[in-house]
Amino acid sequence: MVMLFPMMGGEITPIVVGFAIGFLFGTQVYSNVSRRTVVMIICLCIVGASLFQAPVFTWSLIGGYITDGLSFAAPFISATIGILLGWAVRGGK
Amino acid sequence: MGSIESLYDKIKNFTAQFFGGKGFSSTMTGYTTAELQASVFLLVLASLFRIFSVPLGIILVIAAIAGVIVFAPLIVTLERENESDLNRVLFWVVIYFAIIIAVTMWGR
Amino acid sequence: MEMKELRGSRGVLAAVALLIIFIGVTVAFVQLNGNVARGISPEYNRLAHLQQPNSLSAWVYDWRGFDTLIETGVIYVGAVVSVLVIGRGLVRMKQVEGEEPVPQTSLDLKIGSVNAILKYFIFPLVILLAAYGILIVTGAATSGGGGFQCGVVVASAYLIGAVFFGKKNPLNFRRKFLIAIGSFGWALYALLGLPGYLVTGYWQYNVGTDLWSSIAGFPAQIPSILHTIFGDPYRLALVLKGGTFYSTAGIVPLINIGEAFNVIGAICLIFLVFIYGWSDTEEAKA
Amino acid sequence: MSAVATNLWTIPLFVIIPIITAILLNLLYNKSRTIKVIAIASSIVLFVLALISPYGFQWFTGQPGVTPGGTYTFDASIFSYRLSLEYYFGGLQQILITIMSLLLVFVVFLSASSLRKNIGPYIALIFLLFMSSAIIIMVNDFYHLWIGVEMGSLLLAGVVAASGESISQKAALKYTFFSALSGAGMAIALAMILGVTGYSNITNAIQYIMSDNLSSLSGVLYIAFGFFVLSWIYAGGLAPIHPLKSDVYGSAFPHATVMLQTQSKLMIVAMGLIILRLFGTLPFAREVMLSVSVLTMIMGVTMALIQTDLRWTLAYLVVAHSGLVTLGISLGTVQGITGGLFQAVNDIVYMSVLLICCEAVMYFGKGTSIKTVGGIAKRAPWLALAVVIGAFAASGVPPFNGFQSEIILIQASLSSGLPEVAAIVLMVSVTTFIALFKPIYNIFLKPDNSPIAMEGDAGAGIATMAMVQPTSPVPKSIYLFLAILIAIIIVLGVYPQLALGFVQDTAIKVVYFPWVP
Repeated sequence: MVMLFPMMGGEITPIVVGFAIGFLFGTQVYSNVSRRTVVMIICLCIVGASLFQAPVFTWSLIGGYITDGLSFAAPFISATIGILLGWAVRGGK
Repeated sequence: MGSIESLYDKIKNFTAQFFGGKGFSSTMTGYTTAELQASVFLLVLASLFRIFSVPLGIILVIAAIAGVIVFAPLIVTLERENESDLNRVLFWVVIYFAIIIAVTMWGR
Repeated sequence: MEMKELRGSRGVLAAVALLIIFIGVTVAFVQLNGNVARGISPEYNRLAHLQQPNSLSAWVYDWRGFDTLIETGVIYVGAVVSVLVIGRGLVRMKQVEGEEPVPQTSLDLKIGSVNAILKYFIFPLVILLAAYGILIVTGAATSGGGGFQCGVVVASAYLIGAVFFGKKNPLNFRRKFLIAIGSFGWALYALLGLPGYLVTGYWQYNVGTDLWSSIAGFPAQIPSILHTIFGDPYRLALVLKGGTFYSTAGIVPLINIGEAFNVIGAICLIFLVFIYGWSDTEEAKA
Repeated sequence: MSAVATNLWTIPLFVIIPIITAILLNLLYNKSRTIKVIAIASSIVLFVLALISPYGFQWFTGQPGVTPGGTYTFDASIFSYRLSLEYYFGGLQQILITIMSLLLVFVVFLSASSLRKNIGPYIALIFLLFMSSAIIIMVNDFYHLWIGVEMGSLLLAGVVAASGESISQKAALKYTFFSALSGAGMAIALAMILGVTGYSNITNAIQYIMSDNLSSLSGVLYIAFGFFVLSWIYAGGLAPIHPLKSDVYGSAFPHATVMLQTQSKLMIVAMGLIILRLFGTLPFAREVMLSVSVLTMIMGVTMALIQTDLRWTLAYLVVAHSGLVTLGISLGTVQGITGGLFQAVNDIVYMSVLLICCEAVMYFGKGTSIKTVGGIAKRAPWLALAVVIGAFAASGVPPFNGFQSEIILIQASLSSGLPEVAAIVLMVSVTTFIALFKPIYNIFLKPDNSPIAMEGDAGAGIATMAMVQPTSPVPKSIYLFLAILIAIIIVLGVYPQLALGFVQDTAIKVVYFPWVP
């Protein structure tokens, strides 16, 4: 039951909010680690997202829902990316 | 035998025993007043128990008078029990609470 | 009072008193057993589905939203007080000479043998924990999680960073940042009551969900613009046996974000103060 | 009966304005001028709000009540089970919050002008203290009562610890330690009441207790009562916890103590009335409350007599006079409760006068101990007059307000058949006079014979300059505040009906319609 449209607001808003908060916290991250670690974080994050699964009552692909039993917690991924981006932009001080 | 004056001297000497050193510092007057107050309060409190039964009140008043005389400087004890020491306060809270529970639950 | 004193008759007295308290409380609990009245709670459960899929969030934030606002305040105050006491601001009167406060020294954390592990593992863990906290707060409309849980998870990430990296904490929250998000969070929570207050007079009326304006005696109708602003961003389709229902949590997710910010700010600030100390000179440098 | 508003507009503002102000002040941190402006403006707004507010309810989050028929209502006068959190603003709330916000204006002004650093977070805490007290006096819900008490004790600890002396930090720590004990106790009490009745709303709980036969569950109610009284004792600093509370009062700055004692009076009144409404019909409930109050009075005044520092004398007197308030409440008659509530109002005012005078004494730079300060009446005669008037009011001398409430209390205890209690009230007011006049005589009237002043007589250095200049370091604003408060004292002393009109209504409701907040 994959739906692209119409998508409910409740499926996209958490992703945006997660990214924004992640970016905010990312600006506070202080570390100088290798590119390999960053790749590892992203891989771990996707594994984690599949373990957490999509939020209940999420039906769209963007929301992270693929089929029953296989879905991704999209806000988790977006939050991680937000943190990494925030770190890249303003962190490291 | 003795004249009025010697009686006066005797009383004066007797009362002078109670004061070591200079008897009229502002601290000392506070303690003396507090001592008197505390004993009077104790008597009034004891008499308050007449609302439960009059004989109990009488017995308690007599006991209070005896207590005031025996444990003479009450204020010293009172001051010690009024310390803000944590264990002491905790002790009194426990006692109070036990009395409240005992009276309300099994008091009738 | 010395412990010595408690060994004598006072100790016996205290023990008897504790025994009386114990018996009394036990009697009360035995009496209560099986006699608990349900009161109003079935009504809450009957209504919960009308506004969002998760009745826990509904209960905590919609009915008791104001209550939680003040509870949040307790955490905020806790942070302000610990910071005040630990060193940011012992207040002094102009006229009166006071004792000088003891200078704060930060806890020195020695990192020796954990180096190999932390190089590969702890940094990703900290980042992912923080992201997990954010996941929890974004899912507040649909799951049991909420602001407080988010705050605690992020704070634990911060604490792990502090334990393993010492002063080079990867989640290097700065003081002003923490104070700012803590204050912003509580203010956001408090001010989210404003739309409902202005429209209906009830503080923190959930204008996005708008359960009650159809009932007689309710003072006002909610303008559709408010309903859209606060309702639509979190609208979800509930595909249930009985059909598809459309439900929104209204201002509850936003409240949760406020709560999360407040808790992150407050708890991390408490950690920061207790671990790193707080001296005015360092603050001036920062 | 006309519909009673359940969305009274002023009630949320009493909570939200202090919160927002506190957040702003905490962010501003050390910008003293801005802080002063914002804080004073906000406290004046609160005062005006309290003055003009109509009476009514606020059902927070706008959830209605459920009638027994299963329909919903937004009318407080219809019998219903409340889904929402309920606050009530009536006569008692109006007079207490008005006075508290007036004091808030003074306290904020004093602390903003007399403190050196970090005033932002400190004044923020004072605003939150106001908020928590307002919550406690308005709330009609157990959960929120508990949160108010918890937050109040935390704030109290914060305000006290902020003054930065080791003694005050110790006092704050001890007091918070006990908050764990009594906060948990109160939580147990609330859990038991909730378990028995199923309602966290006080009105609903009382209705349930009165309408249902709970004789098989009476043990639960007794234990709940015990725990409730324990936390009442804690919140008000009554008898066994009074050493901790007087430590707190004595070691905070006097201007902070003004707010702290106001908060504790409000807590005593609010919780005492709730205990009376809920458990007033239980056997021995009033006797327990009465004995706690009598012991508090006795301990308070006796300990006040032996203090040698004006701050500490006042600290113990505040405790003792809390006993007068609770005495009236625990008598449980209309006259007694009226007297207790009126005493609370008077007490807040005259103790504030004394405490502000005490703060003014600190401006002379030698502390407040009777051993170090002296001869202040010469340098600040108006201050001496104010402190004497405050002492007269506190000890119940006729043209002032303390007399009016104490005479009501004495009459109430006489008509309840307790002449001994009346005697104790009389003795407490007389002893208050004695306890206060020792420090007042030593600090204000006795010539200054401290070492520095002696040096000054010998004609050396700066001390001489201080002696030669008769100007007092006390700012004019303090005289203004004292004048306002003394005006209130005299007005209430001459026309007690002004305040009695506010509190009598509450007293009647507590006795005859206990479910009505």
